[in-house]
Amino acid sequence: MIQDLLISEPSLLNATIFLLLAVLFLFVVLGFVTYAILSERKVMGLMQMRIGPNQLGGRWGLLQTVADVLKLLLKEDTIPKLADRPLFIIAPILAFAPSFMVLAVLPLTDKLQFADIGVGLLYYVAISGITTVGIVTAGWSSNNKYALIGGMRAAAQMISYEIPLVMSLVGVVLLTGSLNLNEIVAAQENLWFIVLQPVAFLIFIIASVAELNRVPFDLPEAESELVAGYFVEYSGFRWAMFMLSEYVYMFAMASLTTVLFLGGWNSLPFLGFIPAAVWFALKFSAVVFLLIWIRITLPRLRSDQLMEFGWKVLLPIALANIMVTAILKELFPNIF
Amino acid sequence: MTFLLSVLVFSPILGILLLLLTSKQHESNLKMFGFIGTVPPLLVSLILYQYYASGASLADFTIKNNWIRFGNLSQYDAKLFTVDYELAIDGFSLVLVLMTALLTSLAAFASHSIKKEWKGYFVLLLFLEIGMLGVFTAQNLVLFFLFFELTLISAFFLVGKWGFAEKEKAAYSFLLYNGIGSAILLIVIMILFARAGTTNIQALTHIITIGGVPTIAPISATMKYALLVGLVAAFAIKLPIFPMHRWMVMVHVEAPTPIVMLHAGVLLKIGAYGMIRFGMGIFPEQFKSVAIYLAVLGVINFLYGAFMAFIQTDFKRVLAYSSISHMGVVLIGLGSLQAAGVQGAVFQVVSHGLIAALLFYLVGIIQEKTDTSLISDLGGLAKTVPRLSGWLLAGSFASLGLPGMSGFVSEFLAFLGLFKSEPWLAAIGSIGIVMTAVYMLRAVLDITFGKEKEKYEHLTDLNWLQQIPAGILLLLIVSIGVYPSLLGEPLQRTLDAIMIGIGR
Amino acid sequence: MDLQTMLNYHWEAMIPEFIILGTTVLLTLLDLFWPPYIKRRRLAWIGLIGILLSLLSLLAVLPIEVVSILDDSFRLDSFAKAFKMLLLVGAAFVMLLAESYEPKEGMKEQRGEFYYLFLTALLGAMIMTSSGDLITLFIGLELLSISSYILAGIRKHHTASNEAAMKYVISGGISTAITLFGMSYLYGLTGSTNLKAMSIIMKETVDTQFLYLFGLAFFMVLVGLSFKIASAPFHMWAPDVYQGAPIPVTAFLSVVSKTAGFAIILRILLSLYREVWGDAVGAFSFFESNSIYIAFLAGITMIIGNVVALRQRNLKRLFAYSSIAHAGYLLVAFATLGGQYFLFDTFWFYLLAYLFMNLGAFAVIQVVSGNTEQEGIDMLTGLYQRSPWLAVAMGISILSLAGIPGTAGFIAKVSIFLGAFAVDPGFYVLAAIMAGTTVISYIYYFGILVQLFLRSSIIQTKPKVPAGINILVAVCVLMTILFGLAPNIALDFFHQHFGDLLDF
Amino acid sequence: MEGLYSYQNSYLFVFVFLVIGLMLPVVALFIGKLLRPDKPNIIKASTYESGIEPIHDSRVQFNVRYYLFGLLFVIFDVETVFLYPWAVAYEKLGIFSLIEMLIFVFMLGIGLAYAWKKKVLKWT
Amino acid sequence: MTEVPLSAYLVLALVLFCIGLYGALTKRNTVIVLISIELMLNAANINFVAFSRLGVTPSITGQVFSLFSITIAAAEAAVGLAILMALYRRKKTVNIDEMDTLKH
Repeated sequence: MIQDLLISEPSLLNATIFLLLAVLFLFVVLGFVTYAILSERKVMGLMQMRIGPNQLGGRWGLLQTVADVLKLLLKEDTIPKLADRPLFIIAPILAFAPSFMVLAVLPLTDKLQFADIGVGLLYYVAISGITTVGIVTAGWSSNNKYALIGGMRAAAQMISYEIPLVMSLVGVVLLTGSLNLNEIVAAQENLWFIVLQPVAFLIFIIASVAELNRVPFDLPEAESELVAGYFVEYSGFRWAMFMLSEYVYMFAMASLTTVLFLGGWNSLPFLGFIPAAVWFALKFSAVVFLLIWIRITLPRLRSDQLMEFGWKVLLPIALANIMVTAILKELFPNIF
Repeated sequence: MTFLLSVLVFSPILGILLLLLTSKQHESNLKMFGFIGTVPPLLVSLILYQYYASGASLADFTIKNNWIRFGNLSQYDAKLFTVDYELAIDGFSLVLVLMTALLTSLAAFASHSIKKEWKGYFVLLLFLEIGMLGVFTAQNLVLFFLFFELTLISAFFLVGKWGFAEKEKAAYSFLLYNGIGSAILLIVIMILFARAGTTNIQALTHIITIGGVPTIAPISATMKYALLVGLVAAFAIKLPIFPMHRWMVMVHVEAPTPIVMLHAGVLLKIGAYGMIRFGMGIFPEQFKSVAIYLAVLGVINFLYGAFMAFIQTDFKRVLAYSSISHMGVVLIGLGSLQAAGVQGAVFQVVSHGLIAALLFYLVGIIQEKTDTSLISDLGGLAKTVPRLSGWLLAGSFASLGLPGMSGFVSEFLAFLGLFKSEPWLAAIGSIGIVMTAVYMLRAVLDITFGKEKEKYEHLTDLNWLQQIPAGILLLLIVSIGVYPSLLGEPLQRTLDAIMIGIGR
Repeated sequence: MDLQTMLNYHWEAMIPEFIILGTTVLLTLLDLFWPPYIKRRRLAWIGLIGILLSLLSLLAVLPIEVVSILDDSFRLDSFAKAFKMLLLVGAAFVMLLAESYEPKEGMKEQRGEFYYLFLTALLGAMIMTSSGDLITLFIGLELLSISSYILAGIRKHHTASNEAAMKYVISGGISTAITLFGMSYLYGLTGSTNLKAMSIIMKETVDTQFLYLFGLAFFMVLVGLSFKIASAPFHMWAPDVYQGAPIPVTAFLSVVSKTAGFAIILRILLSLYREVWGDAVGAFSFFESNSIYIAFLAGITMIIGNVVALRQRNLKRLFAYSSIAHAGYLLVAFATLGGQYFLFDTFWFYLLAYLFMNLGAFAVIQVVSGNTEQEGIDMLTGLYQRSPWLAVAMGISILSLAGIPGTAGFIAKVSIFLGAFAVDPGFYVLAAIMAGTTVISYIYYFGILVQLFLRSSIIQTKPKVPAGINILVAVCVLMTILFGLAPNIALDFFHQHFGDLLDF
Repeated sequence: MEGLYSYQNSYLFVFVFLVIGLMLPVVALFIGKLLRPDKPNIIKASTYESGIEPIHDSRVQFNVRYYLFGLLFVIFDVETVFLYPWAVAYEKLGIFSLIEMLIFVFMLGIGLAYAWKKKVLKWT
Repeated sequence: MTEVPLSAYLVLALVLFCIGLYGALTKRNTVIVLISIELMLNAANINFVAFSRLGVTPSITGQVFSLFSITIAAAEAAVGLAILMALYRRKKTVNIDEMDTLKH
């Protein structure tokens, strides 16, 4: 359906349909976030031999997150006297909007993709960078030392890991010769890129965890040092926006990982009868699980370890990966 | 034989090398080498004169070598936009070269009064000599300009370092006025060069009188006038012509004696030389129409100089203004456009060179002995230093144009010329002759026979060594005065050429 | 593109660049991995060897015909060779200068960078001279600029140096933006960034609107590049930057950077606009109808540079204004297009002469100011007594800067004048301004000479002259005089190896 | 035409997503405003500093490291801009571009080594 | 929906350029001046890209050029900021007017 719409002449009607579709999708994403948080808590609990949320919504605690959200909605909204008011208000929006915008280009299945733009990958990278600005704005406008330090750390970390992230993608682009995400998926019909680009995959996962500000790279919001990092002054739904954007990014990253390295909606050999959407969902869930798993397993890094790891280990490896891929492609044009 | 001119111009380099190899502490050695350095040019110029006197053609000495070629236009004409290294000499230059070489030797001789940094002094003096000799022998404008600027630079330092109290100021005003003059000159030269493709004087004369070179942009008639005016203006500053004379007075007062000798004797003459050689030589047609203005300027200069000399209290200033006045005579002669007048102008160039050198030499000695050159401070020197006073009187007579001395011949001829062409102007101008006599005698008589001053009672008179320069100069002055052909003969051919050029 | 095609390229055309690039990389790595006890000054010698090797390789590629590689974006034509030679020679001298640069503070950590940033800047300049495409041209320009920004501020702990760099970045950034904006129009109007292709399209354009836009783009590019050569009214940065930057950097800016600036101006503007029409009917060429504006820029630059220089007491500042003035002189040559015949040789020779005379002067300034951080004009007072050799060297450099005959500076100026007058109508006013400002420049140039020779110093210490600087000064002075007296050594070399840059 | 429509529609989608991304926080906050209590007092509005009175301005001067990393990021990120077109067009360009890019990445590597050796990458 | 005309881009670029120039010449804060310079450079980039698609003879070179100029602008900004930092540490100001060590 979307495909047909996309090739029809743009009109106001189209725009309205798009809007409705996008709102629909928004609710899907919000639903994902709700249950991602729940599952995260649940998985964490199970791995730590606890039970996890089990009160609201049956023994699985299915309504726990919903209740949390409602609580946030009812919470009083305070803005510190010394804060830079306009910036303080803009910051959560600035952080959230890009996270949702990047979803527009992700191909979920061969049918289900909203915007099919030629430079999808570049679009993702470019737009996701804006979030950093929102975070720094939040940290700065709060006029609070913890917030400022948190914001600066976040910025430093995000820009540091952005480079290996972006560079690891070059390997994938080299293999497909396109920045279009659909074409990248199509190129993995026979062989997933995780096989051809294992190094890139590793870098990408590590860097994306850092980009998501998740453990072990969650220094910007390190509770024990910085109370709550850049959003220490935020409360209620403003605070929720930051959390929301984090989890939406998790959705986006997991999708992107699936698309780039796990063959997207492509099925495993001989299993083509299973619908593409299911394949995508399976891979996607696996990545989300991986992210949660990492969070539980690994301890938080020190700030200097974090930065030096990014620049001194990931970046050179990423550079080397690019060159090795290019050379291999030159030497074995059939495989690569 | 062609090498002789190169040797003439560049032989002072020998002296420079000698000086550079000498330690800067050895005063007597330095002074000796400095003097020795000036001897080779003198000898060479005498040899040249000897050749000339024995009837050889001066054209044989012409030297011409490829030097600079601008642009890459050889496909049109191999000589286009080239500047050659070309030196030549004719009677006029020969006389001036002789005078230059002689005066430089005398100046070097008179340099015993220099008190410090002899090494630098003599090196610069010899550079100055190269410049002066080059100016008079250069056959193209660029080369001329090169030597011209060489004299400028070396004179700047000589005045600025070894002069009297206000030396730096004097040096600066010398530099600026002459700088402006040379800038104008450079523009004129460059226009000629750019439009004619050459700066050789003969070639230029040919091109200007016949018409432009077809390959390059033309030289319009208006431009010819503009160029001539530019040339005259440039040389007028050097000469100097009122109102551009202030620098020259300053230099004459502040510069060290030997340099004033050279400056008054030779450097000022470059202006006259340039006007005659390039103004009249290259632009004869145009020169005819501006001649009258030159004559008027000449008369003004003559009278103004005389008047100013009359009211000065400092003997050096008197002499400085007298130089201005006498340079007016040159203009008068040139402006007359008569053979006699031009001859007079040329005579004046040489004659004033000798006379001024003599007078400045003497005043330098006076100042050295008495520490002053104010007329009011001096007086009665005839009693204490009779020989000095005697030379001074003789010099002043020469200067005021006493018959039998060179000054008379030149002034007479110049005014003769002007009377022929512009009698009224000449009549006004001749007042100046009387004035000259008045101011000269007033000053000199005051100094020699005026009220005696006690403090000068123990002055020592000139010794025989000091009298040699004065003797040589006076001898020449008198010789020319008594026997003008001594000068007239070598000058004749040049004069003829000029007169043919302006069609008289 | 396969391996075969790649290897078939005439890579030898880029060897000079490759050598510089290689040297830069080598120096960077050595600086990083050498243990701290090895003196970083040794890097300068390696850099110098690199530059000399590059120069040698350039000489080796001199005979080859025009080579155009990488889609015509890199051209090795005579123009490129000629200017690269200047750049390399200049950079070699600057390297010598930098080797012995030893300020009191603020240079300890950055010594390594100091040397290889010169090389990256040089690389940028070299790319500029031989690029045939706007993109590479722009890259070269920025490589040079950005390296220079850092160089100007290389003394991290020195306020003046920081400030100079900041000002340089700001003005440089603005100029870059303006240039780029102009380039964007040029690209838009022609649809190409290749200079050859662009000029073909521009030649055929007759549409008035397009011609108007071409004019707009021309002036945007010119204004932007005027910053680089520091011509008025875009010169404001130069005095501050020259003063604040370390001396070798100042020398680099005034010699190499300026040469490159003129190279790019000639490259872009001439190759694009030489055959563009000035109006829709084709009565005038573009330059004919617009030369008045360039002439205006040139005039203002000369006046501002020379007049403001008069009241400078800081030597580096004074040289900044002097360098502005010289940019003005060169703009005269650009405005007049060298009278068609003399354009490239004028530029080349002028920049060559400027290189030697300016570097000679800067070397002396560096030695004299030593590590005292004082750069006032009084540092030179009485240098003649302390170190005659340095004083004479400085004196000759200054004389050449002033354009006194006998030095290379004179011949260079003569070429400009020739160009100004060889067309009809000549650029008389412009030439008059040039001559007039030259005379004004005498005041401050001779002011330095007065300090050097005529005054006696309070300081008695003899400056210590490192061997490298001695060689540098000797070569500079020698060349200044050699090219002044025998300019055809250079000019013939130019014509023989580069022709008239007809393959431009 | 279809290509063009698809192109325009795609960006229309992007725009729609942008609008929703901006609207969601606004709408949610508006709804929250209707529901939540609003009883501000001075204590609530003061800056949080672990429960004690805030001291000094919080906009303190920062460790220069942050800026250095910022600068480093600008350089490297922009350099990767060149890697993307190259990677896309790699198949068409062939070995020449490979060598070119090897040189380019080598230079980048030197830049990194430089920063490394100059202790720019060292946090603390 | 039709294509945006070339002139719109050109006017946009010109406006940006003028704002940038105005800012660069009048603002006293160095950071703002540097930002203004970026604005000017980006104005040129808009021109390049617009011409490259909608120009008289469209070609890809314009986009390539803009890529290069973006890179260079980044390098320039980096250098500018680095120098500003060095200066700030010594003078404790980013105001251009207070950079007055270098006066005759």
